[in-house]
Amino acid sequence: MTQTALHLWLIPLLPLLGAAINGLFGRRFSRPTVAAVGVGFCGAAFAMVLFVLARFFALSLPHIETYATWLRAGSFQVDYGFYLDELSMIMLLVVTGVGFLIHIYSVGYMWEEGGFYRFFCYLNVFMFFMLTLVLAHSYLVMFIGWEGVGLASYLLIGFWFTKDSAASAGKKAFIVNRIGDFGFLIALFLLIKHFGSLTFSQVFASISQLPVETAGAGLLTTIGILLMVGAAGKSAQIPLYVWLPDAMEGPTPVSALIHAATMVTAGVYMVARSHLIFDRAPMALTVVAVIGTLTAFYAATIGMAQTDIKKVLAYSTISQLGYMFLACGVAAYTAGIFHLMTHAFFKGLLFLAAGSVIHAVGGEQDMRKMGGLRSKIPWTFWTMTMGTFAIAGFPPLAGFFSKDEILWQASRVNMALWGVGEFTAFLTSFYMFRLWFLTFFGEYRGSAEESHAHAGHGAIHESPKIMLIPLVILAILSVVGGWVNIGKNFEKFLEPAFRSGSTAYTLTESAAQAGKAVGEQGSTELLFTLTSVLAAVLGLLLAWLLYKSHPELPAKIAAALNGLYTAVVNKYYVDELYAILFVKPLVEGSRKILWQGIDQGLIDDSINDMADGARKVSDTFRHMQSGNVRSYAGWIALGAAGVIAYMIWIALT
Amino acid sequence: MVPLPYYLVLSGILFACGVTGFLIKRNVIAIFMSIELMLNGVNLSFVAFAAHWHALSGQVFVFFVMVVAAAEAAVGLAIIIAVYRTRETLNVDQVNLLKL
Amino acid sequence: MSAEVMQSVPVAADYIRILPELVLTIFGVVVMVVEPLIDENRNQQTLGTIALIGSLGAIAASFYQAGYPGLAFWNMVKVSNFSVFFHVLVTTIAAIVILTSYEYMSVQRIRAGEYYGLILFGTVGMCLMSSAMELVLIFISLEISSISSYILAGFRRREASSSEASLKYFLLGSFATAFFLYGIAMMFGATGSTNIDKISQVLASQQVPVLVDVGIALMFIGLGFKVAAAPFHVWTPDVYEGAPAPVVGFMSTAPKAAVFAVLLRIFFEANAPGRIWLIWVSAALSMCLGNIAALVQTNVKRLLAYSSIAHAGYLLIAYATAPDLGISAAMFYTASYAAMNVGAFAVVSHLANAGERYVTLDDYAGLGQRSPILAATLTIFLLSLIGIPVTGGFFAKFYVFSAALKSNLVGLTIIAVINSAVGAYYYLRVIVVMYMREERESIPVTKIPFALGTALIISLAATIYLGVLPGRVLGYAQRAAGELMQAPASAASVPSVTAPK
Amino acid sequence: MSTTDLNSWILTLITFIPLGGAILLIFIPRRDRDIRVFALVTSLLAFILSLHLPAHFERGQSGFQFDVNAQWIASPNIHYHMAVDGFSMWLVLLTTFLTPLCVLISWNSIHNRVKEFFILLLILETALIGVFTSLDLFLFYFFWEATLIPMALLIGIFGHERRVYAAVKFFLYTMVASVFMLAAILWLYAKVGSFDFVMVQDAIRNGQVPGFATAAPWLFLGFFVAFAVKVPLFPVHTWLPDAHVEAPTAGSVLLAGVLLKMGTYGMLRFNLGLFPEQSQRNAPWIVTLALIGIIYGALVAMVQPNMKKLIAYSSISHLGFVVLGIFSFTSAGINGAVFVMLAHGVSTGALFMLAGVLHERRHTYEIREFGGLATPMPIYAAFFLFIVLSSVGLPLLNGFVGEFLVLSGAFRARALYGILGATGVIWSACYLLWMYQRVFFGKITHEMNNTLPDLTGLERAALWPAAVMALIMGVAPLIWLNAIDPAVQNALVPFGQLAAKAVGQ
Amino acid sequence: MIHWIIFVVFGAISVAGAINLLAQRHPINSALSLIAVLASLAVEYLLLGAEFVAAIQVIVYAGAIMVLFVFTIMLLNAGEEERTRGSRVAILFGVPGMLVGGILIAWVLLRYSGTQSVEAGALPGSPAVIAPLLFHDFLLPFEVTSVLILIAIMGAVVLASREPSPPPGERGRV
Repeated sequence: MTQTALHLWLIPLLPLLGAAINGLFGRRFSRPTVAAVGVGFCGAAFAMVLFVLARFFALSLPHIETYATWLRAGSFQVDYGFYLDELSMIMLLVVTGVGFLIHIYSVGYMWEEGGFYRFFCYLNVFMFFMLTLVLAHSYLVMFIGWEGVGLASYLLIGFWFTKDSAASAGKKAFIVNRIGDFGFLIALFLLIKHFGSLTFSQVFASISQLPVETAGAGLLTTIGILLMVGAAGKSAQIPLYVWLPDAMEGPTPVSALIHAATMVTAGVYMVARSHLIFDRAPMALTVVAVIGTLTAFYAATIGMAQTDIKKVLAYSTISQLGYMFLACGVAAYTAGIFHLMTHAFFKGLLFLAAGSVIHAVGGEQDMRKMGGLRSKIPWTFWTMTMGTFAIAGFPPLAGFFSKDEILWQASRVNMALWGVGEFTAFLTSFYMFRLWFLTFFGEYRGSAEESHAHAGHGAIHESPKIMLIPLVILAILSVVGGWVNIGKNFEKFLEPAFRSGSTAYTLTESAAQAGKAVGEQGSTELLFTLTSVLAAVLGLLLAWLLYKSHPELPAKIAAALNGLYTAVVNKYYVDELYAILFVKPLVEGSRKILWQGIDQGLIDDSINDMADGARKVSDTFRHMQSGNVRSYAGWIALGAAGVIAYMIWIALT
Repeated sequence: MVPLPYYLVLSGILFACGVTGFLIKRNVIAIFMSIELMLNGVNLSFVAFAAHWHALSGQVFVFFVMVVAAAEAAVGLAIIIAVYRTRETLNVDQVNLLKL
Repeated sequence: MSAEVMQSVPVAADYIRILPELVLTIFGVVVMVVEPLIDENRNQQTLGTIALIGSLGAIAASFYQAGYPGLAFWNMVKVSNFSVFFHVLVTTIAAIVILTSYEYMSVQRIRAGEYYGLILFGTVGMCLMSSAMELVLIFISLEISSISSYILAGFRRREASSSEASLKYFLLGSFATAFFLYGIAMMFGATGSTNIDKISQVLASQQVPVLVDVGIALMFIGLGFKVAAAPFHVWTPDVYEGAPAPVVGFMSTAPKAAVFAVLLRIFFEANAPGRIWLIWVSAALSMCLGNIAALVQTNVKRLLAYSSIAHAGYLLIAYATAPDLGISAAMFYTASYAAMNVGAFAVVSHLANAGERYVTLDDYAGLGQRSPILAATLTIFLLSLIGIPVTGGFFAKFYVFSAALKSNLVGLTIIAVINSAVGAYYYLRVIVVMYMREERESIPVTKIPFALGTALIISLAATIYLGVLPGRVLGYAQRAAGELMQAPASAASVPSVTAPK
Repeated sequence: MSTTDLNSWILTLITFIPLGGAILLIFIPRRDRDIRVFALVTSLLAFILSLHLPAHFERGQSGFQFDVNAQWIASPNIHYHMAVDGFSMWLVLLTTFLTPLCVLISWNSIHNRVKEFFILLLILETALIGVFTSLDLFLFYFFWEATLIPMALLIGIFGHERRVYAAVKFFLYTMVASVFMLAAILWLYAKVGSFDFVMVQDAIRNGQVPGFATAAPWLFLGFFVAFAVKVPLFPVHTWLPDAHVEAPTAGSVLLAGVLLKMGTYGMLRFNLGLFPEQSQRNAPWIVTLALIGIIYGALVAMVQPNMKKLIAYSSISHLGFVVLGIFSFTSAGINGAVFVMLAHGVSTGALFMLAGVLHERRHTYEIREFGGLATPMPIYAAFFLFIVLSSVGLPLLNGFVGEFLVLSGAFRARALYGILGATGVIWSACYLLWMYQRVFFGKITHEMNNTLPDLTGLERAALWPAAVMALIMGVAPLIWLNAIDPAVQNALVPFGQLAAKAVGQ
Repeated sequence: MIHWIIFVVFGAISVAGAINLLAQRHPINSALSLIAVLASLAVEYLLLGAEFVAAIQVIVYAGAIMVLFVFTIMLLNAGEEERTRGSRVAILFGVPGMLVGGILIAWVLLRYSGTQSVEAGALPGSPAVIAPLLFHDFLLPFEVTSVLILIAIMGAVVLASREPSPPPGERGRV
């Protein structure tokens, strides 16, 4: 298979090596060494990716490398192998690039923390699994990464394990992900059952023979929906998004890397990767689109009311992921991936900046206790501003292009999706600027001085260089990141990866083509663009109105629509709902009914009762031994009578 | 001309009396005597059968039974005496240390 | 008449054919003669040794005897592999029991002369039982063995319990004997003979008269009592509890073996008709009663008593099977049962200590620490009694059960199998107590004396040997069975019976 | 000697070296250290020898290998017949692999009656290996029973508070159950006249067994009951938690690691091997029980206040996977089942060792006694996490491979099976992570936990091999599957025929 | 005819004696009635021609053995037996069982043991004819009985002799 060996295996294995070194010996290393190892190996991976990129255009794609057989049972076999095409190339760049930056950033951010080596060990572990995920050449290898990143996030969320909230958050993340994986697994079983393999090339080869399941749900629809369940778990979509906000318990770089830039987008990547399946399952696509849109909107609404700077970003992440799924849902995978990339830039940036802010005010995360930091931490302010404008979708920043592309694609399929999308865009820009204003404008409302006692250094201060450099780089990226698609270059680049025998939206496609032909397409697209820009601006204005010019208004409004507001503030009580619906009944039921009821009550007791019964019988038998000779003679006589009677009866019959 | 069955039934009755005695008598010695009664019942049927078959071995058997009975009597009475020494009673209903 | 006059004196061969009995008798007499001649405190050992030599001589004699099969004393006894098998078995048991008794004697201060004498004489009776071809002789030898055991049971004369046991055993024993005798009478009445060969010829020739069935029934009552088969087992627990431990070891094995031999002769050689269901019920009853009643026993001797009832039940199964399988199975079972039971009681009697003070389960607590050797030994015997593989107990059960299966006694086999599972529980209890309970008050454990040690080793070796290489013994038993079946009336095979609905 | 004649001896050696060691041990003076060392050496020797098996095992080949077959007893016709195939070989290795670890982990935790302890341990090892190697039904039954006594004694003598109850319960459950197997074996012997597994199998396949058709259901049940109790399958599992909680660490390790596998191995070898038709007929309810076991075990495990009980119930859940796989009659399923056996042996064994480590320090398994342990004992926490992950079924660790194969097999057999079974993936995460959090995360609640010492050298020596093995099995399961697969295909042959028959009708 | 009368009369006596044995509460009376039974049985034996047996029946049984009984009774001066109700089983199961068994046997005997009669002295069992049997055919049993007797004597000695010993356990090793 391998025409020119690229040694793709090096890409994931380098970080793993780093992880191993730090994990095994890190405790004896000095912090610089640990940092060097952690960052170094990640950088090495990045370098390797660039090396691959250099060779990339010379390759015949997809470029597949298989190394060894992992497992085999009868005819079913899975190899260790990697799969390189445009899609995975993009993902590689994003993951290693952003990952590398965040590694650098972390050195500064985590410098004072205990378990420094652990942190970098985990980060590298994450890199390994994430890269495996994106490079996988078969669903099962992808599943390795899939589970692995889950593990990594579990470890990193629970990094400060002495905090119960952190520990629980980690567990929650892992278990919710597992629920998603359940769907994923079933999908895999279906694939195995019907295609006898999990290797992309083989699966897709056999799928491309199948027709589009226009009439109702068929095999592919089922698989698609199940995959979506998996994706929803990993990418925090309704109804499995609940873990992501809690995940903010982890250190901020982690939130940036895993819960914004890379891992959470794995779902999107997976859906995109399986586009052949979805292309043939319109119903599945619809499900994806709807879930994406709803999540986008829903998360945004919650985001508006959050006061924890990181929570806001978390919900915004969920919402942005919703956009990506929306894109996939309308079979505009390129748009999805495009947004994935830009989002990685600006959301990574936002998180890191937020981290820098938190760092500055000594661990304070409540925006109400911030404000007026603009002057105190200029670098952070300016980079964050970039991020904010980018995500809000102001041209010509990255977010603008990708989001615009998604909405445009959505509009061509279904205006409702577009409408919700637009509105969400407005909300997005609103809550982002809310955050912006609250954090950097007005006067400082916090009490950093005393809260600084523990952090150990003076008043509010700018973060060290090592943290600012990544910020700057990412800021630049989130400005220029969008330009790659000018003239649809990006799409053209990705397009071959999404070539497929047939598409669910052939009709709309053709319509679009027709539109193009007529030549009004340009104008319509422009119209849409204007709308989205308008939405962004509106958001900005509203935020300015509420949080800059009339800071007293929000309270009034909150009071005005009290019920709704509290509901939103409390995230619609979903966690509580889940607790009541699933967790409690499960735990209590298991304890009361299954364990104490059936296990101890029913089974064990019945056994013991049997034993007691035997003992009673035994006792009665014992009491036949009255100790009286005559009684014994009586028994014998009785027995004798029996024997005699029996024998005579035998003899006579 | 007494038919054979009559002898046999007579012996049977004696045997049954012996069994009954064992069941209802309390005095150890009396019980022992009932056993002797049973043996004698058996002896009678031996002799009767011997006559019936013209086989002397029956009578010889009776002879041996008597010897055995004698031996048993010696031992049995010795045992009874021994028990009496330890328990001061001949009533079997009261000889029930060993039970359950 | 004239023919008999021709050789009206027994020839040498005749004496060889009762050689073991002669040896035993002689030594018995010697013991009694020597006793008064030597002083009180040394006679224990000496007499014991004499008795031991006697029993060993008897074993040798039995082996020697094997070379002279055939009838003797005008069809009174018939030496065959069958009889030799039981001779060796019984005499060996006697030897082991004598070894076990050494210590016991001196601890319990029992009059050694009579004790050993009775054991030897009793053994004579048992030996004769296995070779006797004449109901008269069977009856007398049965009485010999019974009476000697009556007396032995009462040997701890200071304890009321002992003499009570003796009395109960005696009364019920003679009660049962009367039934047995009546049975013989019936057989005699039906066939006009008391010689087993003749009887079997008669039965083979003509259609079986009802009297025979009645006779069989009555004889079974008598013999069933001796082997402690339900419902004639009632005496067992009391007697075993009261009697001296070594004696229990003796009378729970040797006389049983002999009586089982007699049962074999009567049932198979005399080819008693319609016996299967009789056995079926009795066996099932014995197993269930024995095992279940043992569950809650706390007195080890009593517990073993119930276990012996249960084992009688297992053994009886063999009597309901086809002769060619059943006989050998039964013989093997008696042998291995003897080995493990004698061993078990040897341990018990050692632990019982003066006045048999320590015979309850609690006294066995922590034996694992106190004396690991004894505990381990007893454990092995108990495991064998459970029927764990590579112990004699397993193959004993195995042969019997598979014989039963081959004879389509599925129901009985299932009952038996379940029973052996139930039985496991109370044997296990003993093991558990020995190893897993801490002893409450410290109980003295004397070091194992040489004699007892040898006894234990022998029975242990036997148990294991029968468990690992049962081939030879079984082979011998099969040959013996074959000869037994050569008897005239053997042609008729057993009707196969299926389990009750 | 050359490998060829070693091949004919190897199994005997592996099986009886521990026994020999035990016997020698009897005569070694009671100096605990010597005894420990000797036990360690013996078990290591057995392990090294057992490595000969995979080294010279002809993969690709389906039949039995390292065959040794000699007449033992003429009547009944019992042979000393030992051999291994892909199934049993690895189980033998599992045993020999775990025993040295048990010796290490009990090095300091057993203070009194050390001698008895190691004697029993070694005897147990012999019995366990015997179960897997013996191909003569009688021999098998013997070893099967023989495992019972040392195990019961280990629990009963060296266990904790309610040890006697647990030991007796364990003994009786398995004893009573195995009696039915004995009955079945006897029946087979009575009809076939041989105990030899191969002969019996051929006789059955060639229909030379009179009255087999009518008896088959009962025979199947006879075997199945014995195995089901050992596994343990759902309604008859209650002996396991008690046994585990009371057993000493080494006991638990071998109990969970190997003893339970006897049951599943038995199902695989005898129920499938001798009664394919019956197996298929009974599969539905058996699978149902297995599924109940998976879910029920997990849920009950989740709410256990006692660490060892939790692990015990998790074993019930995992063994459910094995049974599910076996009775899916798919190559993936059975491959997976065998692999789960091995994986579970390693990871659960390790889990019990870890629990034991804690018990040694705090003399309790109560989860609420702990909390925040990651601070005082980081290395321990790391090991624990690693093992937890491996038994949660994280890819690249041993747990995943087997479960995945089993589930895909089950799914292939019947979608519902696969789906229900797959929920186990969620449950296992729930109970293990929850337990891990309660034990290691959060603030330290009990003073004494602040000063708990981290793993000692010995303990690490015991845990490293397990951890490494868990990794290797996860990354390169092929090493195992290569040998297992042919055996699986072999086992599946009759089912193919059955299917063909079904089609034919 | 005369046989009939003798048979009936002595049969009746024996049965009456047997019943009396049960009825009497003082063992001595029971013993006497047993003697009566034995004696009348001796007559029945004679009637059947078993002279030798009849003789020893009187000498050994009615004589020696019963003397032994009476002696014991005297020795232990056993009094009236009190009708303790120690055993329900014996009455509830034993007696009915006995009745069933007895009746069955009796019925079988009447029905199946042939109806031919035996005339008086059918089989003359004079010592002269018994002797060869006893000392030839039945030589072995005859000799073996000596062992039996021996045992009996030993037993009697062991059991009945007083224990001249210090309390137990004193010399018992521990």
